[in-house]
Amino acid sequence: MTDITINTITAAPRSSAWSRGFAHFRYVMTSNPVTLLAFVMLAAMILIAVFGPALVPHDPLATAADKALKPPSLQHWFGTDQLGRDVFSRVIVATRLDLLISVSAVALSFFVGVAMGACAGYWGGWFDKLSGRLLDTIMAFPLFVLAMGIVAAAGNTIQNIVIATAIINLPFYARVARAEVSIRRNAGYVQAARLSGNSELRILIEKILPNTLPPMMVQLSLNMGWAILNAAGLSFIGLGVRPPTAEWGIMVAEGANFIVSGEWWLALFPGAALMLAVFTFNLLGDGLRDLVDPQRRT
Amino acid sequence: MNRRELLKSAGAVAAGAALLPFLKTNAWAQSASTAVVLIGNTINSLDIHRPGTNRPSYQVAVNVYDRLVTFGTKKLADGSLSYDYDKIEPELAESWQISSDRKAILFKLKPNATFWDGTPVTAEDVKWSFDRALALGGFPRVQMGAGGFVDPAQFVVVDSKTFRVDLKQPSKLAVPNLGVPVAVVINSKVARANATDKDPWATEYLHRTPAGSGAFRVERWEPGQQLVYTRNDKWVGGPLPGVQRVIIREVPATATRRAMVERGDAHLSFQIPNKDAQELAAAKKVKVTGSPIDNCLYVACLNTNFEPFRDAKVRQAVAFAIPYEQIFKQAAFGRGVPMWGAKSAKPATAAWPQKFPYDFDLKKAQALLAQTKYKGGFEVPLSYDLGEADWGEPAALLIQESLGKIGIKVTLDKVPGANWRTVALVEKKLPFLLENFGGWLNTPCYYFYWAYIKGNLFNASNYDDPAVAKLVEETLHMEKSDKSYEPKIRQMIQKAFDDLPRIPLWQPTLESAMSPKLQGYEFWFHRQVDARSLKLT
Amino acid sequence: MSAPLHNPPLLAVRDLCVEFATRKGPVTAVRAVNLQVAKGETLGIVGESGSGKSVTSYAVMRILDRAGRIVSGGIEFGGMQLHSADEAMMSDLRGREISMIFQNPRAALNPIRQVGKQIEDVLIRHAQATHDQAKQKAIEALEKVRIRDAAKRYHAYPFELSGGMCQRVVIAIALACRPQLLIADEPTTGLDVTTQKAVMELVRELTRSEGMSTLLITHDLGLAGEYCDRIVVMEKGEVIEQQDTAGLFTAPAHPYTRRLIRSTPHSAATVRDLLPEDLRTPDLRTPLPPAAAVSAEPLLEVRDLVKVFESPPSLIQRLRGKSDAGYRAVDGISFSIARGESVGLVGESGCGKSTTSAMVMRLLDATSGSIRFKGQELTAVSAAAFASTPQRRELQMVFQDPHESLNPRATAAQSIADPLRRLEGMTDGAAIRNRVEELATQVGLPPDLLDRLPHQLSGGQKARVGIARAISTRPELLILDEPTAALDVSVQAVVLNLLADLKAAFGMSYLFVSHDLEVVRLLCDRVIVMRAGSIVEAGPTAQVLSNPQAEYTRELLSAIPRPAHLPGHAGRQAPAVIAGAA
Amino acid sequence: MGSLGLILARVLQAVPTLFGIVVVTFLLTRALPGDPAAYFAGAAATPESIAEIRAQLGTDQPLPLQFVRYLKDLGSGNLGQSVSTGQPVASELLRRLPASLELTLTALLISVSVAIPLGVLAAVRQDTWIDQLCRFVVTAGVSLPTFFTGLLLVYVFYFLLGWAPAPLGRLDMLHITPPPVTGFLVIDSLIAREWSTAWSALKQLLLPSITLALFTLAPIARMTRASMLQALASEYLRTARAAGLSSSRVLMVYAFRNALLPVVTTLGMVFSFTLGANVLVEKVFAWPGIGSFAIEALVVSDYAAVQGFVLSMAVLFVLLNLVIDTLYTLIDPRVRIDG
Repeated sequence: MTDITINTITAAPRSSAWSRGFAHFRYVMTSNPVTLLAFVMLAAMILIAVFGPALVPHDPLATAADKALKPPSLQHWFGTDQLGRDVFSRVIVATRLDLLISVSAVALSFFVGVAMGACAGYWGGWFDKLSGRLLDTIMAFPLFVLAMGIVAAAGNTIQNIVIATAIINLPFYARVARAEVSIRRNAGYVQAARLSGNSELRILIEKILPNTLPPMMVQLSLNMGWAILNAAGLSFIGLGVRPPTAEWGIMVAEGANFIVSGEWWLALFPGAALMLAVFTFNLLGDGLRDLVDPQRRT
Repeated sequence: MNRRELLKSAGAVAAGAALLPFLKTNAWAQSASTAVVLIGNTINSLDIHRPGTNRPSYQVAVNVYDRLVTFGTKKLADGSLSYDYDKIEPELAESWQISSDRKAILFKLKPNATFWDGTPVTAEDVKWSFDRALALGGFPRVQMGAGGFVDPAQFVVVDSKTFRVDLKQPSKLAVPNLGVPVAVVINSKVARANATDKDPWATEYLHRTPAGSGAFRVERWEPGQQLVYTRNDKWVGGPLPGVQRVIIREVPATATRRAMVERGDAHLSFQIPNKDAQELAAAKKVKVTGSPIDNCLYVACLNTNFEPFRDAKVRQAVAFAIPYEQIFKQAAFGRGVPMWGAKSAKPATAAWPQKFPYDFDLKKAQALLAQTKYKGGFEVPLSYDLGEADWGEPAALLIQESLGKIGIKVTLDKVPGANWRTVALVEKKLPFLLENFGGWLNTPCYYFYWAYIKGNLFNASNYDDPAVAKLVEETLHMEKSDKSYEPKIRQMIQKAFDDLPRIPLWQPTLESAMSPKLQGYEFWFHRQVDARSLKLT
Repeated sequence: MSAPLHNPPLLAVRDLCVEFATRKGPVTAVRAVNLQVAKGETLGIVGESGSGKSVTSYAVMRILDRAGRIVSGGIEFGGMQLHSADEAMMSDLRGREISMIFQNPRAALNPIRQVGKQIEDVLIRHAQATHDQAKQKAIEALEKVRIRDAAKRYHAYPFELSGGMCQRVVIAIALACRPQLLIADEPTTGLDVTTQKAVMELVRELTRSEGMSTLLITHDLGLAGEYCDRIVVMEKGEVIEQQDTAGLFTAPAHPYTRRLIRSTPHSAATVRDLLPEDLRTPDLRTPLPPAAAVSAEPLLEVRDLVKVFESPPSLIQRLRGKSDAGYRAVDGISFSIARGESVGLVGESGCGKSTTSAMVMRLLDATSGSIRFKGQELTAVSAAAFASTPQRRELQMVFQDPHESLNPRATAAQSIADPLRRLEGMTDGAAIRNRVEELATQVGLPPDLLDRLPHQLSGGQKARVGIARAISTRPELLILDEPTAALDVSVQAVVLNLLADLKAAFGMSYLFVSHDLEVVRLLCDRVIVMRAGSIVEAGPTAQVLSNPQAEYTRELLSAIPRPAHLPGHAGRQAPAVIAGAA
Repeated sequence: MGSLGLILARVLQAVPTLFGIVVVTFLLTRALPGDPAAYFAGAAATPESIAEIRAQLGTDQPLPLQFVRYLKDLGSGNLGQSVSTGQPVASELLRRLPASLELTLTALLISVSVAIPLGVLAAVRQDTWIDQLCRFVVTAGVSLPTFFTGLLLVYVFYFLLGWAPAPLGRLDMLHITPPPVTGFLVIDSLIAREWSTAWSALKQLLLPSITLALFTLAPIARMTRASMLQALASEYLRTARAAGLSSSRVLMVYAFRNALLPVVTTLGMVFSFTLGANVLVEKVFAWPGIGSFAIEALVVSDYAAVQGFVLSMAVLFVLLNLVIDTLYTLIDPRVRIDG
């Protein structure tokens, strides 16, 4: 079918890279309603993360003795918690932190993992063996327990939660990167790049790595959701973000104890926010892949 | 443990199961003679002397072993039952006499007291058990020491049914200290038979297999899941328990515990969060008992090694900036005894614990702080134990918010269990922390001994005052009836008011929810379930 | 020739239109196609990629993928209306009445099912055998397609068989139920020439003996000419001509057909002859300058070159301290290329020709032997470090697959500019752009295509980008690794001419690696024939091709399909076509 | 190479990994803050009593010495004694592992029997609303923290509706553990012909395994869909269709069996992931498995328990990979030769 597309392409006029990029974005969005939905939700989340803290109706940290554990009302849309803090404001404000945790954890493991996997896949040899062993070792750990151990050992700061999450995600990126690089290391265009006098490092970084992006994107978005869940799990066993910081996971974890006593709003709303975020990230993957895949462009 | 032992223990489990081939189900689990009790922690040993035995395991010592003496029972104002510190009653001992110089106590053992294997309880058993508590070290030795028992030579076998304790100095704590869970009497013949050269005190054996004379025997123990007691019908230590079996079930999730007791699937949920207690009490579907824990306070400790807290004025300023009322409402859910707002700055009585003369007053706090060099405020981390987060976290959050208003910037630091003890109590390096010490022996001097004397474990604030040290030394073993006792205690309390290394938030209660069918629940200083008094109707 | 008209045709396709849904809206792939296949007849559909020939056959089988649908027209088979038949009926017909064999036979077989079982599946499905006799019948089917040791091969998995064997299995599956019509979709693509011949002979023999009709779909006019009774030529979804074979070759009616016939390399034409009249621009019209530029001085000298691929020793082997001898891909070959000379390196897949070219190109380190270029020893520098040596710019290569050899994320201009930046040290953007456009013009690539990504270019355009990149540093030696293997014949003709012109213009030497002797003949002064890592025969092209000494060379030559009607086979010239066109 | 040799080689390959795990775990546990001795010395400990316990635990010695001692113990099969439960770690793990495995395997069974059909369905009906719905459903499952799902299920099915038994671990209080054969209570009680015990064990198992299964639906369904799509687009499938094979046979024998290969790999990963993830579920359901054991141990710096737990998980992981390899070999003939 390639030639059919080619025929239509040759007829297409030249247009600026920007408008072509936008057209491609529009195509990816409209071709799959779920992807569109995911991107809309992501945009909403980013907006909330940026502007939310400035717009919330109540101070997310302010306690009020007389308003503790009130169910949702017009004044407090999501009710109030044990200390009378406004759950709605806390859920909104937490968006920024949760996005920060997931994005930075994933970014960290992405860069380190890709660098490791790419070197291992490209040059092989002792580095490949060594990093392979290291990754095997990490993989053989029950990952959540490893994260628990790291956070318990290093202290439960946001930074350590990010690092722990990054470490347990590392093998996924490194493995995908290694596989994707090693199937490409002798591809035609890589050989051509060698003939063109590119150094090996330049070939790896400029020619091969960008082409491994599409399959990575799916992993990336899955892991972003997973990072949030991971932080929530840590909160559940008491190793999460420190109070009074608002964070979805810790709010769900704490609110979960109130379900039986009927204060459902404490866990439900942050839980719903968390679920929406993870849901968004999970659905985002295919769309992201399509976006970064040049083959999908016209 | 080597592989052979592993095989052996696996075999033991199999054999245990094989002993009950006819019992397809525990029919008794439903019967009226079985009580189901829920606890939140894991019982990790059946031997209280063994190093590493955790607090929840102390209930085994309470229920399956006997001591020489025990405490009486009293009815509290709300109708609930509590142990009575002032009434010592016989358990294995039939009677005892204190020598005229009050330096020796002579116990006569009950003639009909026998261990489960039918052998009589003898003075040798008592001595062996007490020697063991000292020899194995750790907490048992410390607790024995509280009563003045530090040397095995103090334990004397007079004859097979007569036992004497010699004291280095007279102490009012000696007899009560024989009623604490640590001072159990073990069947030394069985234990010795299972001792080895490497393990002369049979810790490995007794860890899994109790050998005592108590009201209950352990029928099954599945660590992390449950412990089942069956009644010892030949018990002579007290009135025969009202239930034949008690299932102690470990349920870590508080929500599940609450749900189960609400749905009637358990008779007693022991030690429930205050919030549940408040709501369950209001709902009236189940009985809730909340007994104030004697000699116990939830306090905010100010470490005097932390520069700003060296100044007593700063400490007082903090005390005026704590929103006691709100904390009591939102962290304690109104269950406890308020410890703030005394009208007079001088202690009226020697009662302990008693209200401190501080209240929530930001103006006063600001004024006090302004008199110090910290009027611009300072930063301090406030730490609390992860295991105590149910009250510690809301309290810490409220303190954080309130202190912020007088310019003290507080950051919160939740410390996991293993670390807590080290940094808070052993190294004592936390500047500001929430702490919950309670003394088993119900005297103010005992509390002050642990919490206000330099170097002692619960003095997390590193408080050091020669006057208090002297007062404690004088009063610790002094009889309460001594005329100088009360004034000295008042002096001590006055120091605590003024110097304020520990700011009491409230006196906690031990909350338990139980089915209306369950009677005889009794509060004990050791904060363990005493299954011996339970009855089902 | 007139027989099909007397009997009702077995298959009749009338005004068939097939559309595919794409992101740009529906695209018509097949437009108003009419064709008929009579009983016992072999009909060829010939066309280049995108002509709609395969789509037509899939439509007949009703196995178009989900995006495609028959918009209008009718397909009648033995009186049944296939275009409107329901799936149940079609699935009954498929395999029993109409069967199909495919290109790339190994991929066409279920990789994890024993081949015998795959035959059994069909037999049982169409009630040609009960479960008890299925195995026996499957073995018979294997025997029928000349698979030796059929009972043993029954249990084989596709990966254990060679490509030719796999194609035989595919044929066995197709013919198991003795269908009336066999559709062969590029059945020889991806197979070596000698295997191609064997497979096609087998198909012809089996269909003839059973009296089946065959629909042969191919891009190779030569193949169609040799095996078909009649040929349909398709272009851009339309049938532009159908004739009996002899008529098509002797009197092609449509200009496109003429162009196709002309473009197909054959023993008589020069490289210029491949081009259709209308494409002959003035400078292409001129004959090539004589190859007098060849000097005696060797540009490249290869001596005793060896490449051994060691399989990494397994753990057990390592424990025992021994390892395999390794696979000798190139086994001590020697040859030389003179300045301005163009040498063909010919052989079937796996003969070591690509390994040789990779070693000469310094993409791969040799195990032993020497490669001297302009008197300098190249093997002194390792392949990994060669990129930074001055010789790099003098040794360049054009790759086999023009698509795969272009970075999917780089525009044509970026690809061409890459060696300029790295090897020529050019940094000024405008200067680079100028040079790139100059190169694009030289290789006949319209400059307005330079900002496109590879997948937005056609195969021929991509080949031009690859060539432009290779010549951008004015190399003295250019290795052409099957540069036209992935191209349609008409495009191949243009590219071959371009290469010939470039060589003349820049005085480069070529090492032309190919499996196609006809192409080599057009472009090379000398030819080297390789087999299993060694040189079988070498000599001047004309001499080797007309009077091959080695048995293997003769085998290769005889495997090339030579339809009796193709000009140049009967006579050594092509008067008919050129005359007809003129 | 014989299959025995193959297995041997795999096991040998795992040795460095296992050693790495031993080292990492050892260092990690020692890096845990806090002094277990102080924790276990009890309420009224003095510095001396803490020092005594430290000596008993051996934590007063320098790290290398502790490590050598640990390795020696490991060599003699001694995993040490858990301070938090007071039991030898080895017997503790042996007792708890079946509980975790029973939970995990049941969860996987449920997950696989839902996710694979869903994945196949989504692939066959690619880009239709069915496909989107499947994607939605499985993604929703993976979007909630397991502990939250678990608590929610308990609230609804136990507290509100009363359909499920109290989340009290593997058996309710009415039943006695059957004689251990497999360690899986449901199977053991069936072997012992104690039907009501089996039924009770099954009921206890249901909610936690559904909680876990919800979480594992997504990766399995996703992979099934992707590999099914690949198989459906393959040339051999076209051959099969062109040969007129019935669509069910094409789907099951040709497409599905090929699509199964990557699914098996995913299953292995999901299994080890689930074993790690069920720590939270075990906590919610008071499940006496190794996960809840590990959490407790970690919080109180119970070195021996954490080390033993991680080591046993690693061994399990190695065994699991062996099983996956074997499964792979059964499905894919190509692997048998490559070895």
